[in-house]
Amino acid sequence: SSASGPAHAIAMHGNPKFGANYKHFDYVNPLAVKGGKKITSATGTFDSLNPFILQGNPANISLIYDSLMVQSVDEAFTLYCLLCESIETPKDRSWVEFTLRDDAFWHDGKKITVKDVIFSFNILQKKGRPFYRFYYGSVSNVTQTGPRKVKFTFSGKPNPELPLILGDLTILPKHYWESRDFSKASLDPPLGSGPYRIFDVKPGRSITLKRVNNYWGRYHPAKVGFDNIDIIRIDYFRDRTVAREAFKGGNLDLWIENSAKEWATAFNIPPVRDGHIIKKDFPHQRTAGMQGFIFNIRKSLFRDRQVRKALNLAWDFEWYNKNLAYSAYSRTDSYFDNSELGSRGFLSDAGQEERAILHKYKQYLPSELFKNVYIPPSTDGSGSRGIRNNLKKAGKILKLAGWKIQNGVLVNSSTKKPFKFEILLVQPAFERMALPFARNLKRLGIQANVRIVDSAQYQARIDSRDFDMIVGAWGQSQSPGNEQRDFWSSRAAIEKGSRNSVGINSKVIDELIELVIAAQTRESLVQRTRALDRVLLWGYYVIPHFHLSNDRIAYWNKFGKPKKIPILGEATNLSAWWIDTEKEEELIKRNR
Amino acid sequence: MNERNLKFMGRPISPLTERRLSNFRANKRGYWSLWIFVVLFIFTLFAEFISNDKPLLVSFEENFYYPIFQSYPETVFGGDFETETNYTDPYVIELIEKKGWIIWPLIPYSYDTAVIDLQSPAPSPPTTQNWLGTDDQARDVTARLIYGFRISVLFGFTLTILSSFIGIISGAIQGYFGGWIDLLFQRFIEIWSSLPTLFLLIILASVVEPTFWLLLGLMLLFSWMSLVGVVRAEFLRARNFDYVRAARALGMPNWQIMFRHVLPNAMVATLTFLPFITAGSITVLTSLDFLGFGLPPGSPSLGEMLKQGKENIQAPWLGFTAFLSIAIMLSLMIFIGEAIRDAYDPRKQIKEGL
Amino acid sequence: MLNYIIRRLLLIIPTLFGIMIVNFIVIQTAPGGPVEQIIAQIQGNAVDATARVSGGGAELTNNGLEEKQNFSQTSGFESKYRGARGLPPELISEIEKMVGFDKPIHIRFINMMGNYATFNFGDSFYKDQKVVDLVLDAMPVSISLGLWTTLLTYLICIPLGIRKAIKDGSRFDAWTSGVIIFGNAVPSFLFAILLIVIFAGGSFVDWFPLRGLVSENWSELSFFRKIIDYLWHIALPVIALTIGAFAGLTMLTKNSFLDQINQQYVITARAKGLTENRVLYGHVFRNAMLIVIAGFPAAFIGILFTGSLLIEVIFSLNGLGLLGFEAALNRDFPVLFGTLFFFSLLGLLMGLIGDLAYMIIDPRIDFESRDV
Amino acid sequence: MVNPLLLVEDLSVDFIVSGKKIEAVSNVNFQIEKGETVALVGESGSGKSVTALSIMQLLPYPSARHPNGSIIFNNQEVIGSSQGMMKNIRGNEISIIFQEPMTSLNPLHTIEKQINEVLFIHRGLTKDNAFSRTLELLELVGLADAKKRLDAYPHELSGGERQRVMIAMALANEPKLLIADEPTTALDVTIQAQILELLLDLQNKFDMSMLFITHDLGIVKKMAQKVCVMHKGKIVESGSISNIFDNPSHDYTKHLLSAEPSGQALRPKRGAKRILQARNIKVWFPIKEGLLKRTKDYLKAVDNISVEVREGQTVGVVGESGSGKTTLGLALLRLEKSEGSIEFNQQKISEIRTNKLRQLRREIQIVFQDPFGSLSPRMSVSQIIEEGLNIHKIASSSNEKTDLIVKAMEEVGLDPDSRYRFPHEFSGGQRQRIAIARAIVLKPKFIVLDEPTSALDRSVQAQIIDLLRNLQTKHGLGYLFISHDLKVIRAISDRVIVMRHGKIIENNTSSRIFENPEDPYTKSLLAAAFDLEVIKTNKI
Ligand SMILES: Nc1ncnc2c1ncn2[C@@H]1O[C@H](COP(=O)(O)OP(=O)(O)OP(=O)(O)O)[C@@H](O)[C@H]1O
Ligand SMILES: Nc1ncnc2c1ncn2[C@@H]1O[C@H](COP(=O)(O)OP(=O)(O)OP(=O)(O)O)[C@@H](O)[C@H]1O
Ligand SMILES: [Mg+2]
Ligand SMILES: [Mg+2]
Repeated sequence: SSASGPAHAIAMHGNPKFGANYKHFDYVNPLAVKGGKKITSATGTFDSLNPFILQGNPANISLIYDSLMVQSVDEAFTLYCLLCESIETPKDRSWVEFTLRDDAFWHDGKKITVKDVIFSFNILQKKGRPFYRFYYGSVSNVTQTGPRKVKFTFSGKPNPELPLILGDLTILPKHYWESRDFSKASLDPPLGSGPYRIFDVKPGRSITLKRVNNYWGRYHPAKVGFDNIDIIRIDYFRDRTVAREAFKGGNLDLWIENSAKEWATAFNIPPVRDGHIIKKDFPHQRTAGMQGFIFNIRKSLFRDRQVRKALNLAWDFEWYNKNLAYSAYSRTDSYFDNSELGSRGFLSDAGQEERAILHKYKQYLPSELFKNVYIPPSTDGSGSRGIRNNLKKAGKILKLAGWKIQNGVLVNSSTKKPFKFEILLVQPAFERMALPFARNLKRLGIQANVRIVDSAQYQARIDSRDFDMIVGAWGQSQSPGNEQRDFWSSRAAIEKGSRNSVGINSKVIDELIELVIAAQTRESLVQRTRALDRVLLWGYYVIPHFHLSNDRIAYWNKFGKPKKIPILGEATNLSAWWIDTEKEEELIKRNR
Repeated sequence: MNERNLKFMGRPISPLTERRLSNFRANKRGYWSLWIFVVLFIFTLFAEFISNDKPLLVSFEENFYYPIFQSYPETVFGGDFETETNYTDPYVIELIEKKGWIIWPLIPYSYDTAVIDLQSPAPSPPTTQNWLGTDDQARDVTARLIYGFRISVLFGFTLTILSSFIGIISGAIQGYFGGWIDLLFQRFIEIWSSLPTLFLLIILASVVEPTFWLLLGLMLLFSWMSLVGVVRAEFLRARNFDYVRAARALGMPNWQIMFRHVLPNAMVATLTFLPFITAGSITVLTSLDFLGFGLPPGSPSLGEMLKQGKENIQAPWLGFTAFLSIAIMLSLMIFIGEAIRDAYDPRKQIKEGL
Repeated sequence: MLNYIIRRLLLIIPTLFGIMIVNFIVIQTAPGGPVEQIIAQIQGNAVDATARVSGGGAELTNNGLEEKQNFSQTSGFESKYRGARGLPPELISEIEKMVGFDKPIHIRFINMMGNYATFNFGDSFYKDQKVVDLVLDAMPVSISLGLWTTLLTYLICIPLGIRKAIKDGSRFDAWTSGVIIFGNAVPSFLFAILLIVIFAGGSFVDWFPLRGLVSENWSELSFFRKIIDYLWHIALPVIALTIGAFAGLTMLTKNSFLDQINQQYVITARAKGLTENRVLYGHVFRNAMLIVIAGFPAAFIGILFTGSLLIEVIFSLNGLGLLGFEAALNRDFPVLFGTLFFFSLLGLLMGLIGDLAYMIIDPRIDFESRDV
Repeated sequence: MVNPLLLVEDLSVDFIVSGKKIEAVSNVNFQIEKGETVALVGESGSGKSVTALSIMQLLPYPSARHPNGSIIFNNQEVIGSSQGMMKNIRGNEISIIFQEPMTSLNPLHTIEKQINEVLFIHRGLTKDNAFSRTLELLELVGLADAKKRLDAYPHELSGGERQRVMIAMALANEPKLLIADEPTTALDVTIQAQILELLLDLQNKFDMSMLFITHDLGIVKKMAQKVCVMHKGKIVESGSISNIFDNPSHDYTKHLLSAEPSGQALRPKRGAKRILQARNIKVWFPIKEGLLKRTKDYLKAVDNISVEVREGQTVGVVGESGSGKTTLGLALLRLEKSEGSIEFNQQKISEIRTNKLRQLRREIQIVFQDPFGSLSPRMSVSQIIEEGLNIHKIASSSNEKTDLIVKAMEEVGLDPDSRYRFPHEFSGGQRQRIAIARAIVLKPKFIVLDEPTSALDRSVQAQIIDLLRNLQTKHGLGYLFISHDLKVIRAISDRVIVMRHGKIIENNTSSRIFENPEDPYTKSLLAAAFDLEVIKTNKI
């Protein structure tokens, strides 16, 4: 609840899972052994240790910093105080006040103070990545309100997310940066306060972090059980294949796979068979968001919902998944899939608020929404009969929508223009989805050309909305908020560079978005989001792809890990892992 | 005079040509390579009849159909769609075979046919059905190889021929005339070669979709320069030879001296490089693919196959097929090139006795 | 002669100018400039330049945890989505100003050329480094690759080509042709991956390092160990680069030799009682090698800054190939034009050196016009 | 009994050209004793050079074969012997002076390097020692300013100079056997005398044997003890000098002995038009130095020379080797850059554009001193001769062209059947005739003939001279005839120019020059030419 007094934590909706006297999170092992060394990898390169600015290619050094609060990965969106002792915010969340701890120190022994907080906020806004500027754009005022108190006041529309966003603020040492230029990328290890400090930097190659022994927060409940490994080295590889080989060869300790194909084929090696490498799918409940073929409904071709519906029938997910993706994926059937936020089943079975909201807009919404369950078209995966039936259906829909076949080509009955469009891609990997799709469309008499362009050109075309169809995605958090405006609102539809690439321009959706943002409780948020989800789904704005509800992690068998997998998944909780010396010993024995 | 009046296509072959031919033939490797190459190429020219997802002949209800030549809507065979029949669909096959029969090409896939009934996810290994396996989009590698070979060879050849033509001419002009012509032309080439190909491609790609001919044209804009340097060098040297002076004394026009006297004696580098330029043009297509500026997605090319080979090292048949076919093609061309060299070498010493 | 050199040197100036202006125009007309690139980066849409060559293979855009590790500093995994919002126009104009796009194109060009004239090549848009430093940083890798590859190819190809010429048509000739042609047909990137999988990965043996030019602890090694370490590191990349380079040069050598080997002066040399090797290397060599040797500077330059992009990516080496490529795709204009300028200059000088090499190799060669 | 130094028994050589066998030498027998000189004379194309090359095993094997025969040198069989053995023999025990010095030197090595090399490998001399020896050799062969020329490349030397480099190279190691294949064809008589003297000298000193191939019977008489006469690949007659010269038995020998350049030079008709008039021709070659090749000085190859040739007139050019004759010839045809004015048929060609000049080229032809170099190596002879016809569109049908080609070849005494062969498959003399055929087939008005008969035996030579004269009579041709062979000059020239050091030192009618020379150099030249004894007394 939006507590009116100072609190140890803040949840977006509802109450924090862990009470004020919690000793540690339940997804860690408080007795985890400290020590050992872990080598992981990153793709690309780095030439900067300042990740807050636009310039440079920064290394991932988040572990050397603390933020005001930390997020629990076992909850939708709840932050627990770390640098702050308590957080206070009024019911309408129009401001937030943090009281800092007295016992937090920089690695150089200086105390972390309110000055540092204000400095961090200001400098990120002034010189940080442009993103911070609107991230913190609604903050109208920052003031020190006590020796250990700092208050952020918000302006504009109320946004219950803002206090949490500020809780996420990374605190930077003022005394350190005052004598340095924050806007310049640099490879000098900066001063931090977090559980690790930078031990060694080999520009572009690796960065080594070392655990701070007397880290001020080591007994802090939000830190107990975390940061167990003494030395963490991150090796940078330009090429993922090579990095994978490095892992397989024992040069890396842990590997998170992003390719279904590799996951299925690249790990058939002795260490995996012998159990020296554990290769495992860790289920998670992170909201999957939506990836799919996105229609640009600004184009007359796709303005007709029926046409979009028909095209939906032409993508054969099951065949793709079975034949090209090692059956690794699940079909996405919601914009908020893999979480409670996604709508499901008949509307009649849905929650009360969800039903009420949708019935209010009944006249503007397709009747199917009220009658049917949204299920993306599916096939038997044979590539033959199933898709044939779907295509037949699609053909009928198109005919009704005013299209007919002439000399084997689908043409508009009135304008006689052929049905022809372009699928614009930036990642070659999507070719594997787009080409089979285009082939199926051909049987409908539709000519779909697949184009791959470079990213700058892609961006230019997306920004100027000069495309028919792309493959795009909207990530979603556990707790949708005002980003939904950017995704679906009619204002965003005309805004340059917004994420409303579809061009959705619907009053209903605009209003639903506002409802989502204004939701007061988790329950209400869930219901409102589901309502929004339904409207989006039945609008056939995209041809949904698929998602993965596992983290694919492979690691050399030397880690101990907490028993519980948090909601947001094991991959978010790797810092709670520790080195199990016994197992490590065994590995070393094996290598001899 | 004991003229042996040999004729070729009605035209007499001069004894010199005959001598060259026999020199050519004497190089067994090159001679056979030529034959193999010609056979392969002609074979792939008829790719549509060898590897296609459309039958050669369909008999249905006592009527004959020729799907390769003509498009028949599925409704003809009692199916559902008014668009062209997809003959790979088991449903369609069933429909037809109920009332007729189908004669398939040797390989019942085209380059863009997805094999729908794979045993294992694509890229699937070679089987009796897919001799060289499938690629990562479930397309038959054999079919793609045949079509890819054709596209690549056509591309490579056209590009090589055109670019060496231009390259030789400009190198020859520079080297032969020297002076300001050379000086200015060289500067022009320097500026020209600095043109950012990548960006031109981006510009081009933003205006039109790259096609075979467009890419060919674009590559041609730059590829001709690869030969200029060596040809120029050879001409710079050869223009000092006495026989050039002799030709000049005969009143031979410069261009004739260049091409009748200097060029034949300055062909070493050119002839050596030609096969490599051809092979290179094939891989140029690949590098364009890498950048996403290649032939339209889905087009079969050896380069695309190589790229897949790289991305799917767990499926070695992909990289291997592409690599082997490029290697074999390159070998054939180099051997042919050697035989041509022999044919034009006046001092070629033929080993066979009488 | 001296005149010629002076003339050539002077011509470098307008040539360079021409190169710069042509490139400037073309690159600026290409759709998508640094502004779009930065916007794409802010929005998280940018695809890493090297992803195209290194191929991620990921089927999902928003699943990559790694992607965020780079982007998001904050602890949560969702900040990217939270931050998603349209870009205010002020920001765009700010970015434009940052990259100098608030001025018209001709002014930008004039400014740039003015700076170049004073050897000021500016700073990268994205990296806080001088272009000159970036280039210098990339030099060790490029020179290592370029030098060893060129040396190795020339040292192997020339003797091999000569042997092949002598044994033209023999079995030796046939099988070596086969080997080098196959080597040539192996795409270097595929071969590199293969080398890694076989010699430096988890699947077979693990004999060679995977990345970099030297070990992490290089600075602590003794001089001797340093050399070993260096060679150990460049072994695979150099092998991957050279394997394909043999064929062309070997065949060129062979054919040039065949062309010369029956000339009258070779008979004279034999008549002098020279050993076959001496005939070949002392007499035929220079006559046959005009192109081969004169091509050396260009070949070196070629490998130096274009030949090795993929190899650099695969072995995580930061060389000029990668630098240029990334600059091009990210539209990092200062780096792009700076490197272009630098290399054009180098290329022009090498061109001149190559031409002078012709003259030194063959004293009959000159560059005057022949109108007699 | 002591074995002869060289014993050639039953030697045959076949060439295989496009599958056909050409028998170049068949069953040749001869032997050379220590210190003896054997002369090999015979018709052009009779197999002399091939025989000589066989001894060195330098024929283009495997397209050349020895179906039978043996060559025993110093009791060792040479045919089919190992590389190692040949390496020791060549250049050390047997040296050869090639017939065509113009093409036989490595074009990219300085002459110093080329001579040094022989010394390095067989003598193991140090650089300094080799240097002084090289210098000494060059001075011995009469190369003026030898020290300065050490760094010269072959293309910077005149024909005679190159030949002398060749000779120096061959003599460097004082071989046991010297094979001299027409060693003096490009030399003026005085130098020739000097060289012959040198050879005799060496022979005396080191007991050197020689196989002397020449067309000049005077030289044979002077130098050799034995003569072998070759004809069509066979030795038709051999024996001591006196035997052969006094009692020739074979027809060909008789023919050879009787053939002397004869006949009277044609006088131009009175008031004949001037075909060519050149005034103040200058060709200065820059002498360059240093890495940057800055011009330091000039070599005045042709210095202010004026010539004129009338219709039907032959102007002979004689003079010291290296005196600028070839350069003058080239300059007149604008094949070498020059200063001064040149008029052809009242048309000033020294200034007209090259395009225009090209059309005139049909009328002005040249036979180069180095025929081998002037023939495109990848063209067959028929193509080479045909080329001019094509350029100037002389014959319309291909039959007509063939006829013209065949006729031209027959006229110069070549077998028309051989027209599909490449230049390198001919003998030196044959190549020379190809070059002549190429020039005359165009029916030009004016020809520069640069040593056109130097490689021809007297009989063929006579045939060529007659041919030239006939053409002259019929069509009123003008010739500029460069030669060292004063007999030939006398037989054909109406006027004679004597050159030395780039200048004309005497210019007069032929008869005046030959009967009444004024300049001392001319005198010595004539003396040397017509009386070889002079060399002993009158050295220059
Ligand atoms: N490489 C070759 N291939 C074919 N035939 C050749 C070759 N070399 C020489 N011949 C032929 O062999 C014959 C003898 O040639 P050779 O050079 O010995 O003549 P020669 O007596 O030296 O004549 P010349 O006095 O003209 O130099 C000639 O008819 C010539 O055509
Ligand atoms: N390209 C050149 N560069 C420098 N010097 C040259 C060049 N060509 C000729 N010469 C020199 O010019 C002089 C005249 O040469 P040219 O060839 O005209 O002599 P030549 O009278 O024909 O002699 P020969 O009778 O020996 O053929 C010679 O000393 C020669 O070394
Ligand atoms: Mg001869
Ligand atoms: Mg001369």
